[in-house]
Amino acid sequence: MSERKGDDTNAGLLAPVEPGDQLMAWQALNLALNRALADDDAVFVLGEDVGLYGGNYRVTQGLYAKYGEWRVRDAPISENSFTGLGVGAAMVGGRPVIEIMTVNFALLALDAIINMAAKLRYMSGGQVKVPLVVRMPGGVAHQLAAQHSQRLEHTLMNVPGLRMVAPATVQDHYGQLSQAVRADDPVVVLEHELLYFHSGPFSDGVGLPAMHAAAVQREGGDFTLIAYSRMVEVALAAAETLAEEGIDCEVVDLRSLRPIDLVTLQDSVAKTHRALVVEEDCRFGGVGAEIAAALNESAFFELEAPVARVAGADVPTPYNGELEAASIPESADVAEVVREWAVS
Amino acid sequence: MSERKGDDTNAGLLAPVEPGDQLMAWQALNLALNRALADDDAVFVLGEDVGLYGGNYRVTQGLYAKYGEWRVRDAPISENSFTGLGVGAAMVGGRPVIEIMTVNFALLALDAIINMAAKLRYMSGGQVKVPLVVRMPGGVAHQLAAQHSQRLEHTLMNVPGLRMVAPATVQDHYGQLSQAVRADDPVVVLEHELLYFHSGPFSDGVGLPAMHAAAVQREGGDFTLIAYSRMVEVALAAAETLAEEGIDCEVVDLRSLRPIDLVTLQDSVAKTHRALVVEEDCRFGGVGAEIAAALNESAFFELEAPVARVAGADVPTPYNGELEAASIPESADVAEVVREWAVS
Amino acid sequence: MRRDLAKTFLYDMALAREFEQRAAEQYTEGKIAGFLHLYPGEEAVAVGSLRAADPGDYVVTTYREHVHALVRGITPAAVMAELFGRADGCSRGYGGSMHLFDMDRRFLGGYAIVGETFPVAAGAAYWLRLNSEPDVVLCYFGDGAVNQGTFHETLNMVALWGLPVVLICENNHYQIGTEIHRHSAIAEVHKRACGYGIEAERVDGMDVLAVYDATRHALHHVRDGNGPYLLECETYRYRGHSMADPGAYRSALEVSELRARDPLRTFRKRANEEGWVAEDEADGLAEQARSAVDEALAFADASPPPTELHADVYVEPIHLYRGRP
Amino acid sequence: MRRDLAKTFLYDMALAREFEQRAAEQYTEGKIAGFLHLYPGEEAVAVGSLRAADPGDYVVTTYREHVHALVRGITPAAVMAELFGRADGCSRGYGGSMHLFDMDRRFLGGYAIVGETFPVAAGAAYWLRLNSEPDVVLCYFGDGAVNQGTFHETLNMVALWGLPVVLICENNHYQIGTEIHRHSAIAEVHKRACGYGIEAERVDGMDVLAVYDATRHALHHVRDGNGPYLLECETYRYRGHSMADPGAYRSALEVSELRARDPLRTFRKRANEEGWVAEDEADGLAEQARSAVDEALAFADASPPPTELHADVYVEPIHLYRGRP
Ligand SMILES: Cc1ncc(C[n+]2csc(CCOP(=O)(O)OP(=O)(O)O)c2C)c(N)n1
Ligand SMILES: Cc1ncc(C[n+]2csc(CCOP(=O)(O)OP(=O)(O)O)c2C)c(N)n1
Ligand SMILES: [Mg+2]
Ligand SMILES: [Mg+2]
Repeated sequence: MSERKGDDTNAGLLAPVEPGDQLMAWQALNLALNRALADDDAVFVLGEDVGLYGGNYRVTQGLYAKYGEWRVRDAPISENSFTGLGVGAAMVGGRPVIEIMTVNFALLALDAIINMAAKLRYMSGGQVKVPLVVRMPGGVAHQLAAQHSQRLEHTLMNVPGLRMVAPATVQDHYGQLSQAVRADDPVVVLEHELLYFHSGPFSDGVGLPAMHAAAVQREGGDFTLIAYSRMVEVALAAAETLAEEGIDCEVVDLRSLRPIDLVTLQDSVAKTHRALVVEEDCRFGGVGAEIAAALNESAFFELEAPVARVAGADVPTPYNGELEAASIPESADVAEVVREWAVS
Repeated sequence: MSERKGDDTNAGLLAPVEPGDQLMAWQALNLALNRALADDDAVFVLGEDVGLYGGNYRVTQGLYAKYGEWRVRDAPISENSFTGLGVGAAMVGGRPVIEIMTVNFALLALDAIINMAAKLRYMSGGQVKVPLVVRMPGGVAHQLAAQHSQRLEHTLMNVPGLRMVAPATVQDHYGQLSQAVRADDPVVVLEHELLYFHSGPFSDGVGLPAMHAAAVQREGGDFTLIAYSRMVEVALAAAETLAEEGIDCEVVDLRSLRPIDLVTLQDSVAKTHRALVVEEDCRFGGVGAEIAAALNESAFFELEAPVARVAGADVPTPYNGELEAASIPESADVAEVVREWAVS
Repeated sequence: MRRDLAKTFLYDMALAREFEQRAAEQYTEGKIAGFLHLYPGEEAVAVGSLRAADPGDYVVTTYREHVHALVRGITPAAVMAELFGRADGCSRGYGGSMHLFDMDRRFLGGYAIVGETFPVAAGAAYWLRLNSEPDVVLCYFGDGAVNQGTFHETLNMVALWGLPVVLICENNHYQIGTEIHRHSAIAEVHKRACGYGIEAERVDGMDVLAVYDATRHALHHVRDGNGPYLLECETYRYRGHSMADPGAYRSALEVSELRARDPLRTFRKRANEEGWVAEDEADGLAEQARSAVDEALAFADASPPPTELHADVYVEPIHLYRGRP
Repeated sequence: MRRDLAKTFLYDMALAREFEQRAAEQYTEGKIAGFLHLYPGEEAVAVGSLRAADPGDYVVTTYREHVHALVRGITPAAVMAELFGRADGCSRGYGGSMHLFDMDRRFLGGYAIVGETFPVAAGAAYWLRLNSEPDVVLCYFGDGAVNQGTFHETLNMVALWGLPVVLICENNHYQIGTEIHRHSAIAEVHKRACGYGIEAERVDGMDVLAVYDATRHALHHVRDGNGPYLLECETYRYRGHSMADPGAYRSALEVSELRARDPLRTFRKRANEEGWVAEDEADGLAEQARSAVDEALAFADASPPPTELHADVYVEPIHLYRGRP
C-alpha cells in the first residue's frame, strides 16, 4: 500500500533542502504546508487524521506537534460540514487548507465547494473573499475498487468561481500548493494517491511558474500528447516508445484544469498538427472532452486529424487487478492510438 | 412564479386524454406517475412536499390522496439519505421514484447517486439491480440566483452505471418518465423548471420512441443545431429566424444525455457538414464539450467547420434579470454563431 | 426595562412588517422576481435576538432574512434595491432576496440551500476561537433545516471544540407544506441538542422581550467560554412559504389563532401598559417605519441595474483558456 | 443456554479469527490488495448479533465485513476468493474486501463510504414496512460513522416512519487514528439516539452472549412494531485500522488491557465452566475452522480471475454513443 512506503523518513519538519535533493511528492506538500503555516498565521489545516496521525498519506506529518491542534485540526467524518467550515473561516479572514482524505468523499462536500465556496463572491456582489484551499487525492490507485477510485475533475473544472490545479511533478506539488494557499480565490488541489511516494528533483527557492500555466515536459514535432497528474508519466513513457519508432512526440503537462492553458496547446499543435489527450477520468464527458473541443474550435484548420482521447474506461473501477489496469490508460494504449493517427 | 400558473386545472387524477389534447409538461409527468403507481405495486414516490402539498411544481398532485402516504411519501430535508433510501429500496424489489426538488439540492445527494446507485451493480458482480428513478428540474429559471440555478448534467453524464434523459416536449415528459420507471437501471430524469407549465400536444397510447434516441425536430440541409431540454425551443426559434435569411437548419433534440445518440448527429452532419451545440450548461467542461469532441472524432472529415458551442456563460447565475438573461443562450446568440460559421 | 429599547423593538417590528408587506406588493407588480420568502409573524425572533447581539458578533442567516438584515442596520433602501436587483443593493443586484450580504456589518449573508448556515457559522466561530476573539456567531435556521445532515455534523463539531455559536431556530412549524410532526421524529427542536451535550432552551418566539432575554443569556453563556448554545424560538409565518405558495395546507383557524398572538400588537400593548411607550409614540414609530419604506422604494426604483456579467467571479480574474498571466 | 448455540459461537469466532489472520498473511504476500480492514477483537459483535437474526432479515455492513459475511453463511471460500479478486468470489472479483455481496442471503453488501449503510438499511426497511413484511434490517456502522450526516438524516426518518431497523454500532473507539473523544462530542454512542426518540442500549461488545441477548431483545422490539432500535456494542480492534496502518497512536498498555478481555478466550472459558462446551470439543472446533480456511485458500488460489471489464455495468447494456437499440 502506498501509505506504508517511506516509513524511514521523517520530513515532517524538513531541514533546508540542498540543491539537487530528491523529494517525494508528499514531502514537497509537507514542506509547502509547513512553510505556509510558519509564514502566515491565517493558515490552518483541517481534515480527517491530519493531526496526531500525521495524515493518511503522511502529507501533514509533524505539523500537529509544531503548530498545535487549533492550526492542525483533526476532524470527524463530516466532509460537507468541515469543508463548509473552511468556507466560513475563509470569509472572515482565515486561509484554511481543508484536506478531504480522497476525492471519493468529496462527493459529500460538493455543496460546500460548488454552492458555497465557488459562488459566494459573485452572489455577494464582490464583497466576500474565499481564500480556501481544498486538497484531495483522486484517481485509481491499487485495487481500491469502485467506491475508492472516483475521478471528479470533470465536475470541478466546470464550476465558475473555482480554480483547480493538478500537479504531476514533485516540484509542482510544492509550487502549486504554495501558490494555492496564497491565492485569494478557492483553489482545488487535485493530487493523486499514486504520486505521493514518487521521488523527483526539487529545487528550493527557484521562481515558480505561473500556477495555471501548462508546461512542455518533452519537445517533439510529430504529435502532441496532452496530460495531467499521473497521466503525464504515462504520456512520457509512450513518447519514449514512439521515439524509438521514429515518432517524435511533444508532451504537454496541463498542470491546471481550471483555467487551462490553451495557448501552449495551440503552439504545440501548430508544430505537430496532431494531438491526443491522456486522462484517467472516464472518457464520456471527461476532461478530455473540453480539451478536444477547445482545441478543435481554436486550431481546427491546423489539425490534420481530430484531437483524440485515451481515457479511463466508462465503467466503475473493478477490484481485480488486471481488470483495474485495463480500465485506465497505459503507455501502450497511448502509443497505439498515436500510431493510428500518425499514419492517417 | 411558474408554480402559481395553471391553478384552475386538476390533473392529479387525469381523465383519459382525448386525441389531440394539449397538456402541460407537469400534467404529462403526473399522468406518467399516476399510471406507473396504478400499474405496478413496486412503484412509490418520495420527496419533499410530493404528498399532501402535491409537489412544488404540481407534478405529484392528487397522487397522495389516491395512493396514500406509504406510496407517496413526504420527506424531510435530507436529500442524501432519502435518495440513498431509494437505492436501498430498489435493491430489494422496490421501484422508487425519488424527487429531488431541484438539481441544486442534488449536490447533497451525489454520494447516493454516484457512489451507490450507479456503482452497486458492478461492484456486486452483477447481483444487484437498482431500478431507481431520480427526477429533478435543473437549469436557470426566473431570477432564482446563483444557488438555485445550478446545472449538473455534465457531472451526471460522466457516471458509469447511470442513464440520463432530458425531455423537451410534453410527449417526452410522459414517455421518457414512463420508460424510466420501467427501466431496471438507475435513471436520472432531468426536467426543467421553465418547461413544467408549457403546453404541447400529447397523444396517448402511441408507441414511444426509444428512451435514448435523439429526434430530428426540424429538418434542414445547411446547419445542424443540437440541443436538449429547454434549449430545443431556443434552437427551433433560431432556426426560424435563420430560415428567413436562407439558412436552413436541422434541429436535433438529443432527448438523452447518457447515452447519446451520436448516429443521428452523424447522419445530420453528413448532410449539413456544420454543427453547433446549444446548451444551458456552463460552457467550460459542459455537455457540449463531449458532443463536440465525439462529433469531431467521428465525423472530422465530414465537417467543414469545427463543432461550435453556444452555452451558458461561465459565471454563477446573477439575480438581476437582464444579467441572468445574458448568462444563458438565447436564439439570437445561436443565430449569430450560425451566421459566422455558415459563411466561413 | 429601558424605554429606548422598547421603542427600538416597536420600530424594528413595525419596519419589518411594513417592509415585507410592501415587498409583497412589489413582487406582485413584477418589480421583484425569483423566490420571495417573507417574515410577517416571525418579527420578534430576528428583532429580539439581533438586538441582544453586539456589533462584533457575526450573523449567518437563511433566504428568509430581510428583517435580519434591517435589524442589523442595513438600510431599507439597500435591501429593497437588492430585491429589485439593482446596483445599489447590498449585494449589488447579484444576490437578490435570498442572498443579502454586508461584510462591514459582519452580516455573513443569506443562504438558500437549507442547512448551509450551520457550517458557515461554525467556520466563523472556529476562526474567532482560534484567535481568542470575544465575538460570537449567531446562526439562524428553520425547523426543516434541523433534518439536514449539516445540522448534526456541525453541532458535533461546535460542541466538541467549544466554538462560540448561538444556534437560533426559527421554528415556524413548517417545511414549506410539511408540518413539523410530519418531518421530524421529535418536534421540540431544543430537545435535539441532547445528542451533543449542547445547552438548549425553548422560548416563545412571538414575545420579543422573551427572545431578547433568552438571547442575552445564551450570548453570556457562550462568551463566558461555555461552548455553543441552541435557542429554539417557537413562531409562525402568516403567509405562505414564499410568494409562490398560497399556503392552502393550513386551516384558517390555525392561522387566526396564531395571529391573535401577533408579536407587534402584543408588545405594543404591553409597552403601553408598562408605561414604556405611549400609544401616540407608538403611532409615530409606525409612521416613521412607513416613510422609511417609502423612501426605500423610491431609492430602489431609481437605482441603476448592475451591468457586468463577468464581474467578481474571482478576486484575480482568470481567462478560462489562458493559464499564463 | 443451548449447547449447540455455544458451539456455534465458538466455531464462528474461531473461524473469524483464523480467517482474518490468514487474510493478513495473504495480503503481505501480495495475493490480496487494496484496503484490507480486519476484525480481530470485534468477533463477538458480528457473531452475537447475526446469530440472533432470522434468515429473512437483511444485513447492511461496512468495509470491515468479512466476518459478517461468514456468519451470514457465505462460504470462507467465496469470501477468500473475493479478497483474491477471483471469479468465484461472492462479488465475482469485482468488489473485493470492502464490497462483499450475497443477495440470496439478504446480505446487502459492504459499503466503503462511511455512513452509507444508514440510508441503504432505511430503504430496505421502508420496502419491508410498505409491504408489511415481518423482517428486520440489521445496519452496522462504526463510532466514526456516527458523525456523518446520513446517521442523523436516517435516524430521523426511521424513527418518524417507524421503520424496522436495528442499528448496530461497532464502537471500537477509533476513527482510524482519531480516538472517539477527539471526534465525538458525546462518546457514548447510544446516548445520541435521544434526539430521535429511538430506543437505545449499550452492551459489552466483547461478550458474545451479551450481544446475542441484546440483539434478540432489539429484534423483538422492532418486530413487535415499536420502531427502530439502536444497539451500541463496545469493542476494540487489535490491529491497525487497515493493513496500511501500524496503529502507532495507541499505547501497548491499552491494547494489552483489551486483549485481556479477548472475546474468544473469555467465552471459551465460560462455555467450559458452564459445561456447555468441553475443552477438547472447543479444540476440535478451532481445528475445523483452521481447515475450513485452508480449503478456502486453496479454492481462492485455484479460482480464475474475472475477464470482462464491461460486464454488468447495466442490466440492459448500453452503447454510450448509440441511443437507438
Ligand atoms: C437542501 C435544500 N433542500 C430543499 C430546498 C427547498 N426549500 C427551500 S425552503 C424549504 C423549507 C425550509 O423549511 P424551514 O427550514 O423550516 O425554514 P422556513 O422556510 O420555514 O423558514 C425547502 C424544502 C432547499 N432550499 N435546500
Ligand atoms: C465519507 C468517508 N470519509 C472518510 C473515509 C475514510 N475512512 C475509511 S474508514 C474511516 C474510519 C471509520 O471509523 P469507524 O466508523 O469508527 O469504523 P471502523 O473503521 O473503526 O470500524 C475513515 C475515515 C471514508 N471511507 N468515507
Ligand atoms: Mg419552518
Ligand atoms: Mg471505529
